[in-house]
Amino acid sequence: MTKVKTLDDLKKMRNELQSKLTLREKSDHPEKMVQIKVSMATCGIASGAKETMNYLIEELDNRAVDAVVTQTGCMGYCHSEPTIEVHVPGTEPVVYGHVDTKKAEEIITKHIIGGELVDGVIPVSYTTPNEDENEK
Amino acid sequence: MAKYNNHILVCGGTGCRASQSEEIVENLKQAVSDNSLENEIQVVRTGCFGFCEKGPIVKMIPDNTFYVQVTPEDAGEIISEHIVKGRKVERLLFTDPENNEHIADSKHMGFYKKQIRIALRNCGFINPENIDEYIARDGYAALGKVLSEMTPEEAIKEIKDSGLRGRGGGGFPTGLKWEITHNVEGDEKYVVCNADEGDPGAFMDRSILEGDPHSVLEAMAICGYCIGGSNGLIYIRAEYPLAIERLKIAIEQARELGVIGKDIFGTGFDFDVELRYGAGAFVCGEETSLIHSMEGLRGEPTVKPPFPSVSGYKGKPTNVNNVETFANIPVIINNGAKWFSSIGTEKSKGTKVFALAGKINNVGLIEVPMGITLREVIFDIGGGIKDGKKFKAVQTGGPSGGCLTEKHLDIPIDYDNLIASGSMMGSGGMIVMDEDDCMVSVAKFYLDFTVEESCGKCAPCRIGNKRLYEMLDKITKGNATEDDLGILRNLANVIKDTSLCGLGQTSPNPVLSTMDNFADEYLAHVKDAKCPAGQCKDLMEYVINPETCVGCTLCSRVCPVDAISGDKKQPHEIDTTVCIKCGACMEKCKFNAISIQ
Amino acid sequence: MDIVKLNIDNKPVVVEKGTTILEAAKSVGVNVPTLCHMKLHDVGYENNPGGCRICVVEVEGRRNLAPACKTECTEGMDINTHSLRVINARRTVMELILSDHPAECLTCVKNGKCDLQTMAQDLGIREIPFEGEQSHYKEDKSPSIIRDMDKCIMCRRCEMVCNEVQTVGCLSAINRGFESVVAPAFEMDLEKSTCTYCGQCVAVCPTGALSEVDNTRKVIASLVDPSKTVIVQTAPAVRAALGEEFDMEPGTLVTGKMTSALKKLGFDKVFDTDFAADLTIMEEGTELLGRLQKHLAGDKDVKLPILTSCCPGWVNFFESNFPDMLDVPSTAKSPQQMFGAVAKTYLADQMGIKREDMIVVSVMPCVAKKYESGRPEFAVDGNPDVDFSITTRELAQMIKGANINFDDLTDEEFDNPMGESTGAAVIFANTGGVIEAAVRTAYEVQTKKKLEKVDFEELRGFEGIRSATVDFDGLPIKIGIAHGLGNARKLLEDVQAGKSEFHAIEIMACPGGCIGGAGQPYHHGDTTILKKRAEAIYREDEGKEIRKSHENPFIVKLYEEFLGEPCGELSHKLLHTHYFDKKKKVEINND
Amino acid sequence: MAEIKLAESKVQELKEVCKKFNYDKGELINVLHAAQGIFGYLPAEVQEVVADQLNVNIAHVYGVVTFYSFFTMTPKGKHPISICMGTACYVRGAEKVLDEFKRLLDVKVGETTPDGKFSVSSLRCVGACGLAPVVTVGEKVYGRVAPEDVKDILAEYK
Repeated sequence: MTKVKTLDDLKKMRNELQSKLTLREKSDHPEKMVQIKVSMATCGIASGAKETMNYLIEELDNRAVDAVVTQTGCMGYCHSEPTIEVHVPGTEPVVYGHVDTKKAEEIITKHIIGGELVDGVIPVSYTTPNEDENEK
Repeated sequence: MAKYNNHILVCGGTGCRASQSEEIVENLKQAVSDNSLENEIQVVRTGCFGFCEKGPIVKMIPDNTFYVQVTPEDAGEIISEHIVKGRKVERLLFTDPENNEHIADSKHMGFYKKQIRIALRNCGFINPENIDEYIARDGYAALGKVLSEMTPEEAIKEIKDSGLRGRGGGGFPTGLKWEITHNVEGDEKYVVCNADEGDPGAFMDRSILEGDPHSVLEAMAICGYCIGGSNGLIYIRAEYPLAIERLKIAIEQARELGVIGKDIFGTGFDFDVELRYGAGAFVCGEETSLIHSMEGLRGEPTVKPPFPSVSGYKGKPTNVNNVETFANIPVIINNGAKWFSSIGTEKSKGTKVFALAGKINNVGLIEVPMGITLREVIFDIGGGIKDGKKFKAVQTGGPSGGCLTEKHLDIPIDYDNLIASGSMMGSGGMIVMDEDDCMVSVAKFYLDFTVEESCGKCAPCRIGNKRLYEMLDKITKGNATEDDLGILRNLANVIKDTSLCGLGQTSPNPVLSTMDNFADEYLAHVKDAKCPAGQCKDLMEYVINPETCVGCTLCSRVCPVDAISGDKKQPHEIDTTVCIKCGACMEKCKFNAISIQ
Repeated sequence: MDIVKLNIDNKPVVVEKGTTILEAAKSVGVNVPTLCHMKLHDVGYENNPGGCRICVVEVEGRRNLAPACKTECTEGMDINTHSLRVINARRTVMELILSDHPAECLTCVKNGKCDLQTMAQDLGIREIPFEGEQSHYKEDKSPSIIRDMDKCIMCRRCEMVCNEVQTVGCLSAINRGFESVVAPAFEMDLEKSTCTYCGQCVAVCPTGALSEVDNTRKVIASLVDPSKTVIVQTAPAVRAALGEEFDMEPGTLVTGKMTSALKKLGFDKVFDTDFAADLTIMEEGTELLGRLQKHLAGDKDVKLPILTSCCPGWVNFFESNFPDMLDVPSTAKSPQQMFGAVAKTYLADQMGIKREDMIVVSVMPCVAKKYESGRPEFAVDGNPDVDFSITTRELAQMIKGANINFDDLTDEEFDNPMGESTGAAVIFANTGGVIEAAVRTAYEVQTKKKLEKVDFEELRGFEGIRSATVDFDGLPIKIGIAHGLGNARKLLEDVQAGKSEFHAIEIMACPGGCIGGAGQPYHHGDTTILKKRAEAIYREDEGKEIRKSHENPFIVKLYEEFLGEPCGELSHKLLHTHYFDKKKKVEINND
Repeated sequence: MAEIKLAESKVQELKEVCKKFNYDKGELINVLHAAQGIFGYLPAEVQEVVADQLNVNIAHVYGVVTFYSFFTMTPKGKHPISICMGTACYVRGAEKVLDEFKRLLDVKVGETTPDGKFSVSSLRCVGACGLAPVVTVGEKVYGRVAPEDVKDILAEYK
């Protein structure tokens, strides 16, 4: 990790990273680049998020699905932990609750590969300033 | 496998399921197969939309049309009209109360503006252990902007204009606090982040530290620049191991990248952050106790003034702010004070994170603009009361707060209104209670907490809270007299009036607010030794109903204290003086002849 | 110096910026009651944690009541010290404190002298509306001090004096909330802790939580025992304070009445510790000059400066904190112990009785003397040189118990041969007194010249650490004085580091010296009482014809008839001692 | 206070920690956290070593240890059981779960079972209110615990 000497270094780095991320979203082979975020806060982990995440990584590998599984903080849906967000490029990101390994398997087969939604979608009930911006 | 291009989401939350959302799913699937659209349309059950008042909810994807109060009979029409003919079913659309127009897309509905995530903007979106993702979402840009384009005074002015007030519970204007610390002479100044979060039922600081630690680090650096100090300290409680780990990783990465440490962005400004651990003391949420704890002393508060801004950690000027307060700072700098102050009410700007818990369907972490009403929070976002029970009260502000009832549901939430209605904002814990909760026991629970957590330095809190607890205990055991209630109220007021620090000054709030709002419940306990909510063990009596008891003697055999008498095949009887109310007999009785009076 | 204008109980008040409401109110004759606050001005001790909340007052426009002891006056404040809200708050807080306090005033050692009792009386508390659980702690009886912590009201005065002033630091607040109390580590007995028994915690404690061990019953038992000859010695500081227990003005000298009262109580002989003080000067003065001679003769490893050793609290302090310097202080015993050693040998022979049949009682302004009399090395075959030590307060208790009307007593003289004493002996009571006495004798012995001016003002005063140079006819003798163990530690650290340029240092554990001892009548935080006692002592000194210890005829006779010469072989056996390493060690086994 | 002997290696480790904090008495709480990590609890002897290293009075160290609920002078069980007594958990019946643990293990809150296997203590809010009532055994967190589940939780550690 090279040191950020000046503010411009930071800005350059940010733009680079942003494009890399959007690349991930708008890449030309949408069915490949899937982004999955697993909520790994204390309660997520306590409800089994670690097992779910390991299972996702392993299973997606076995089925050669080019996906990125990352951990993230608490999304706020304590009532349905463990929660994951599945973002198949070209579609809206969808949040699922109560995702144990069995549910994860169903999501991989039906949603990621099959392209259809699975029961247990949690409607996102908030917006963030960043979204407001790119919506304006 | 079919490639679906439309999805129909049907809300499967407890509220909607109670109003037949299952049947709607069946009918929709039936209508889809009638029109042989199985391959294009997929009907999916989802979690609670949170808009239960208008349930059951059906949402069409991808055009986001939002149908409310749908009945099973409407299913057919939705498929034939909306899907086949592509026309929206007007009568099922949501009508906006202000201008009673139909709004189709949920994005523009007032309901969805309910939650705006500023402090939680990155929580659940970025990987907290990867600084790149934070940078990708404008991370440290605010720090860069402040260091290179703004003088400390300008930055402080921006925070003051934003109207941001302390999120730890006190609500002291943040900009003013920074300004005071800025104006105090001092070669070494400290920026302290208060992550003690002792309030039971509050976990927003933990989520922010676990989900977006960098936002706090960046804000602390900005604060350091504003007040003229280069030492940052985060006082975090030992009960949050994961947050501690995430913070350590974040600090390491920030140092490696050079966004904290020496000569940040080449502007000559140095700022570093260290962790200090709490060790299990609620009182250390109070500024001066926190500082003493960081100095390796007993966490006892000292009388203010002098305020920490003048003489705090190691006697140096110290600016203490809460995690959530800091998390707001980068956004204010990036988006500007005007944008931030456009959210919230006249005197309480921006948003507040609440930890919704207790007898509520959607237990969760929400961030709502100031000015939202309790009704919207509990029923719209919170999904109403669990198991369809009746709402009784919501407790905000933890052990220092009070209970708000039915009549407070439509008061806009902000610092001053909550205090006016006998509670306080506190750190944001919001515990919902239903008809089964006895408010006297709840007050007793909080006093038990404060008696345990009082530091013992000043007499009114050390002894007073113990007496409050004992009197409440007497009431829940039914041997208090009516003038005890008078003594209780006077004692509570004196404790509030004379205690040295915030803990003692607010610990009587749960008592006073439950006495004000549930005076009849107190009288029931005192006058006729009855607990309306059926929680106070000592006031309950187990009684066998002679008609339904068949005399199978099972209960008398299982009773640990032989309180049940009666011969075979004859109705049995419980001697209430001996009975210890363990409930074993009631469990065993197959003819549920035993009940609690 | 900018000033602040405000009004208190609608009286306009002008005070310096930074003055607290408490002080501002006092300046206009409004005495806001306090319980935990205590300020000993000249001794540099202030305890105001703001914990008891008795001193709360109403400040216009402020949400809650303000503690007068901690809140500084600001411009335009409008204060009401006894509005209904304030009185109700003060009474309720007092009722709370009393609800966690044993109601046994009648049998309590502090009955009649307890700040809490006085405050409850002033506030007119008649009943406690909420009784409930009371905190209980195990009782702890050490040789000098009794800890009955059920009576503790967490005012933190003892913790403050033990840590900040005395730097012994054996007390600290422990636990949290209702169970919090001040105690030694692991709530161990005081006797096992690093406590030096200086007793300053007892001197400042507002209630009966900390008190002295009561020996009056043992003394009375001895008095009525026909087979025992009971003699008593009275310390210099007692005569300047005993009167206060009989409502006399502080600083009234009651030497004659005290002697008369002791005779009426039935003591066979009433002697004066001052006699032994002169003896101490002879021994310690000789030791000082001995070391000085060796030093002047170029002896490198002679131990200078010499430190006085008459204060048992101070002896405990260096034994447990500076064990590597046990050979620095003078080996001379304290006057109390010298008296006992001489009494049970020389006097017992003269009176023809065995030492076991003689009971030596000492009346001391100090609680540490009780511990000192019990030290194993100050006894012969288990019979202690000094049998019982009682404090000034205990003596007053006995006098009242014997229905003696103290005011009407006519003065009587001490008996001899151990009653006669000089002005130098009596100033032992004040800080700087011992060294001044030593200088008066050492000057004449060293220079063989008559000392014209006997008073050495430069050695007197109340500052914590003082130094002065006395000219011994061309030979400058540098003298250091410290009172309060915190100040002593500073001087000692210099000596330890070899940086101390003094020849002799006088150290007393109690601020003010023995007149401020823990056995004296309670000063309740009023340091003018200590000053008046000190002045009385200097008046007694001026009133004496003989004011130099070596001119005391009975001392001269003692040496001729019995001891031989100072620091001689017999003097060494009877009047000198040695010290022990008492540093607590932690044993760690090797696994 | 029964005198116990401390293992030299552990004492050495503790001294290293004090050195790392360059014997600054302001770091007392961090040192005590480390000490409790090394020894499992803070007996009088450990406190004396800490007091000696940081040049602080032992009474002061004891005052700090007894103030904070996290420090303990009695060894915790091999499997320390903590029941969260935060409001959210209390409202969802944590007290009944605590009573069940006390009944099955026959210990009072804060005590350790005679065989030293389990200790039961009530814990300040862990902040996982979504899973109320919460029980932690060592690092493992159990959510939505009902009194009936207590038996099988204990069974896991038999």
